[in-house]
Amino acid sequence: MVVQRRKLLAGTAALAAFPGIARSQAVKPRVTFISQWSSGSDGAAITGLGKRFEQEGGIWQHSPVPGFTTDMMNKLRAEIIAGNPPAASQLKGPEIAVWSKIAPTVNIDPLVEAAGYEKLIPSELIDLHKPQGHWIALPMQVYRTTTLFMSRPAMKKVGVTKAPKTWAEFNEIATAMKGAGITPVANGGMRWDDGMRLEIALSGISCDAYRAAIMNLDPKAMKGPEMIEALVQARKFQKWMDPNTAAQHYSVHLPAFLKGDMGMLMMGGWAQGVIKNLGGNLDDVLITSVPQNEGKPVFVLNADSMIFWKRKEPDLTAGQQLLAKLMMQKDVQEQYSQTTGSIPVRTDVDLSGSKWTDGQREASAVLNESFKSKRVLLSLAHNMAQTNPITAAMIDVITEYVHNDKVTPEQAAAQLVTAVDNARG
Amino acid sequence: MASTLRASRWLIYAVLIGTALFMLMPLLVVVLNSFRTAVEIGRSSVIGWPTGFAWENYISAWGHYCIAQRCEGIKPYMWNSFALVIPATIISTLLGAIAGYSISLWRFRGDTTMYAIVVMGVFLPEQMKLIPWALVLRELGLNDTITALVLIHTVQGISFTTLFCRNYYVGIPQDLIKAAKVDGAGYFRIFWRIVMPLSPPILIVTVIWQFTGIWNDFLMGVTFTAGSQQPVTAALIAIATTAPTDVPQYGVQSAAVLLAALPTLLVYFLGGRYFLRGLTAGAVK
Amino acid sequence: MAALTVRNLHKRFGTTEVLKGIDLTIENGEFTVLLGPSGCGKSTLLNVIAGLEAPTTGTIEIGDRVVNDIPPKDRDIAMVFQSYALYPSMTVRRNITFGMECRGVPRQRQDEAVKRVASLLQIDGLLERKPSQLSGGQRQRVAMGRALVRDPRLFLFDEPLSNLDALLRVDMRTEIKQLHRRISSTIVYVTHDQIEAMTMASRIAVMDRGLVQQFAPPDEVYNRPANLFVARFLGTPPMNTVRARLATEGDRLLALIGGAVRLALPAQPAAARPYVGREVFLGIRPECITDRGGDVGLAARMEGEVEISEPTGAETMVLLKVAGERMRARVAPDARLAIGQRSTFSVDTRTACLFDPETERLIA
Amino acid sequence: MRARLGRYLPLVIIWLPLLINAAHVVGFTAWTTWLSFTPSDLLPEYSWAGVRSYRAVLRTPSTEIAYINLLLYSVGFVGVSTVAGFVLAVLIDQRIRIENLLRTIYLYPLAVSFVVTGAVWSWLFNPGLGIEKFVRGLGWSSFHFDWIANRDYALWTIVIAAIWRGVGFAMALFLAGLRSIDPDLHKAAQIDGAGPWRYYLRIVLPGMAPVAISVLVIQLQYAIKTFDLVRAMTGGGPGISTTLPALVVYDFMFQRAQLGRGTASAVLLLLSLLVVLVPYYAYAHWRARKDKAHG
Repeated sequence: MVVQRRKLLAGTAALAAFPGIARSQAVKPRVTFISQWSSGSDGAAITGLGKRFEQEGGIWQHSPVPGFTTDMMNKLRAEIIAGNPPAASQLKGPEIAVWSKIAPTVNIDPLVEAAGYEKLIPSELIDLHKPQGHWIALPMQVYRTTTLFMSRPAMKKVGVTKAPKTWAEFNEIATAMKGAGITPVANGGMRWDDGMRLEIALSGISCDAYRAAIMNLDPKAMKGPEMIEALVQARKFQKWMDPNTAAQHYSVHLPAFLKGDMGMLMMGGWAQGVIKNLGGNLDDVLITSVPQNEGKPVFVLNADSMIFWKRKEPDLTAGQQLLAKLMMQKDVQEQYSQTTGSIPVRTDVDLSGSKWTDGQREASAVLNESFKSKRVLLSLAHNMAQTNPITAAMIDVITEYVHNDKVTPEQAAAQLVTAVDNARG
Repeated sequence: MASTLRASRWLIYAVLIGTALFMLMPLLVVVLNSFRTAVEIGRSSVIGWPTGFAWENYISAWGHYCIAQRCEGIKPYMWNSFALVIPATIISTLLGAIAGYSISLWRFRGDTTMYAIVVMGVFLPEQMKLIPWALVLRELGLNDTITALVLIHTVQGISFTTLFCRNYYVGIPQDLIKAAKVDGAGYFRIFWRIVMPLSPPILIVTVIWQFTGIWNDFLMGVTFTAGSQQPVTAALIAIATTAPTDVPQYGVQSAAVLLAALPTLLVYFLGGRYFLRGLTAGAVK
Repeated sequence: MAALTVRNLHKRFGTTEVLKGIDLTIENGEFTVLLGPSGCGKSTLLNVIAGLEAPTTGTIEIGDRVVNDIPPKDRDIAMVFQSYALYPSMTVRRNITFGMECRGVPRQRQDEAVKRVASLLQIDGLLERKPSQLSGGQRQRVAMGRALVRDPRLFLFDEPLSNLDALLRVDMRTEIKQLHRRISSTIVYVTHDQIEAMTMASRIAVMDRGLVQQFAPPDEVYNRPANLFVARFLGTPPMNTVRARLATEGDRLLALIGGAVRLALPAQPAAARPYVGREVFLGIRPECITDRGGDVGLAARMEGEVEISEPTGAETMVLLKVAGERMRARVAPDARLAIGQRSTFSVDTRTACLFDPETERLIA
Repeated sequence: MRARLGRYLPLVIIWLPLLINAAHVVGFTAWTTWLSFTPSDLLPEYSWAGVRSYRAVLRTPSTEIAYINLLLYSVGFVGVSTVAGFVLAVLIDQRIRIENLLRTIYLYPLAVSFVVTGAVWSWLFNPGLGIEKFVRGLGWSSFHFDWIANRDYALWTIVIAAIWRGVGFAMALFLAGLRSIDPDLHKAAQIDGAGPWRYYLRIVLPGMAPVAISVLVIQLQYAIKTFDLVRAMTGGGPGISTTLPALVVYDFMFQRAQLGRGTASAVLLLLSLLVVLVPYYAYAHWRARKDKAHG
């Protein structure tokens, strides 16, 4: 406590730059924060953020909720019902807009403006965080779900040296691997994994089709030829996966993958952190983008965000301001992404340093390029593209399709349309 | 004749012991895994003899493993669970015993209707009650407290304890109550002096039932407590859930599961003998 | 002063009326037995007297106060139950003192009372035992002790001996009777056992279907049953009741059974006169029918066929067919009566009863 | 006056907790039913929406799968655990030397939470981690046990885990029932020349009817409420092949945050509980009246 007093002074001095905070000089900024609990790198990154917050003189009160995302949301809902929402909570994608309707949030427009933030991040992301025209939430980090991890030992076995650029090439390599006794696809069989593989296929076939079908829910696109093609590709993935993988986490396969018994993993950038946690060597893995038939990069984005709930207590409001300011800072984002293996939200971060991996640099480069060419897409499987009811309904269809050979791609596409209809209904 | 008798005897033992092995399998797996390292498990299967005794799984699960950024293992959560289970079990059992005693031995207008409603509570799915409880707790200002969980489990538990106690007390001869009334004992004296001393079999059953039920509750515990206040199931789930970005920790998980299950297992092992006796009395009526 | 007065008592459970207007007045020191078949309402009546059930209508007075609204403990009563209802978790001593404990009687007085009662009932050695360690007879004594120790105005016994084996029952019967004489208390005793009723009661209230059929001393109940029910209920075997026609022969009254048998009745009571020439029920106790002629003073004779003969040692019960009616006779054990044998029996008609066939009431 | 107070004071004291409990049962049920007719999503909203939510729930494919699964799961789990429970009870009743030990072993699964047992069973059934890998490791390399990964069989792995947990309870109830049978009956049957089979089938089993019905009802309501087990074992997968009604309720209510539909499916779940409970109450009522008539 004593040690932190000086830092506290420094922190409040920094805060004084913002109007409306000057009054709260007397209080120590405090934040109550609810997030889903994670034992992995995500948890470590949040802890790091908290430490940083404390260094700036704040009090960091974090309640990580164990269990699934729904458990966290139940907790958040209970707190909101009780009239005692946390100062900030984890929330992502369109749910930010949905939840912002049930309880008052904090308008952080002045801070965002002061940071010149809007010019630095993809517009898809901006819209999600200012649902009613005001900033009420901030992204913490960005992941690309369209990352291809290739096992170098497996590549060596079949004599492949380069990553596939198109799905045709991918299928060729997979067939070769299968022939060599390697399980070509190392993904797991959980719901989100099933959904993610379809989104990877579709985005890799046509960026526009993805935007139309998944993000705009255009029924024509949902039944269009690209979607059918993607569904066919998704079923191919399934045939190339370990047949026993249903309901299993992809990380179960990582040891086999690193040995070269399994070939390719389509996963978000976070898998790098998991491989490191398992004691694996990233040099054994080729990290790149998944194939894209159009030949132009596309970035399917998954971002963790934080929403700020309205509180009257001066220390909490001060804490919210401090936290928001920190989250937009380059150095904070760098530290965060270095911990998790994601890439920073800001597109102006230099990733050439030794603390960054090739995978992160590649992803970041793709993001920058996609940002410019407007080819950033939002992930369906990670609740970025649609609200939870629609996402859940769509994933229900996809996961059934993937596991049930009796459903044809055309039927699955038609089911997607009705499911979405029904979910909205 | 004698040989077929012996053969059938062997058969009986074979079936019983075979079933026992099946029943023990998960426990055995957990016990063995709790001594194995994650690497070891990954190399072979979850079924396997530990190559060495990895006590560190226990040490880690009990006192070091980081749950929700607190690297104190499940220990603090165990205490939370005790702080919640003990009062909730005692209060709900006591109230259920009193209610069961009244319904079975005193009779009052509307008692059967009341009883039917209370027993319905045993059958309500938990998920259904989550949001109503949130609203109630808001009115009471009890959000995020252990008191809230004690309240929830007491109110919900009365359904079960009343059911079992009533069914048991129905078997107490009415003459005893009459005799006590003639002797001048009132409602409470009859309860404490006559009925309570007869109750241990059923009280053991309800206590075991409530204790394990409340100890193992997860949904309410996670939703209505926060951070360091959470019960041990929350910590267990934390260890067991694998988010996309995490790695499963079978060894530590096994150790934590065992440690967290110890109180309920002990309650069963110690009370099991009486459990059987009270169970039928309570359940079959 | 009456110890207990019950006035126009009704008790209904839902739609079934269990007690349909009971009137009883029991004097101080009386030993009253409520006797009746199961379901007659005797136990309910006892429970209402005790205050364990509330009457639907009617009043109950113990001593000179109405106790309808007074809880059992304040009615100055004690009760002994059929199942003894000993508190299983308490020792014999505690069982006995529980009532005093409830009333807050000082420890010393409790101990004295226990000592007195224990020596009275000879259960001194059992005081520290639990009920489960006692035999049936011992439990019975403890249950009595628990009642005695209260020294109440009114003792209520609910079939207290029915769980004992036959031998013990005889002993306890005697003991209870002696006890009653010694402490001269007022007792209401429920039983379905006639022997108990006959041997112990100063008055018996015979009950059936929620009504007191007769309330009188044992010999009166036995010899002058108030109605057919009482006649057919009391006695083992009970009174023979056969249809008979009344006729007169001079100033003598005759009962004609099936036209063939003519029995002369002792006198001609005024009450019987209107029934002459009509059919009535004639009641004759089995012991009044014997196979020995002549040695009974006023004997009528009849012929009957022996259907069954049941020697019991002290006597032999015989089922007779007399002019189409079945009658039981109690004959001497040495009577050699073969099945199917026709023989002449003498009938002592001095205690014969006549009943109105419609009201079933005793005529004479 | 004091007497009246004495008579009514107990009523007040017993009514209070009972009233609170009854209020929670009635209130929560009524509230849920009311919400199911509203357009509530994240939070309760109290305007009228008619049966819209019901229509949507019934149109959702997971609802149909859930109820078909529930039927199969109930029959499998309740049937096997009841029959096996009875058989085990009969066997244990043969003066077995290690009875206490066996009983404890059969009962201990009740002590452990479904979340935990579900996780452990999912390891065991996991072909790459559990039994299959273990048996293959022993040398039988063609051994196949991948039910949990197969959408046509995955439900049965849940049935097995549920039986594992429920069979001891059934056994305990039956055993206690057996112990309460008049030992003279056995003697009488022996004198009549009835062998053990006939004795148990013709004499014991009919006498066990009340116990069996209790076992069935308790297991059935467990089956209908099953949630944690599936969530921990398969998460409803592969696909949505192992979903059950309670999961559908949770999914709508919390995953999708559509309270209207969530409460509508909760009401459907309650109705399916009534399918079990109403006949049971009717039976209990009938038996009580029969008992009264005989007593």
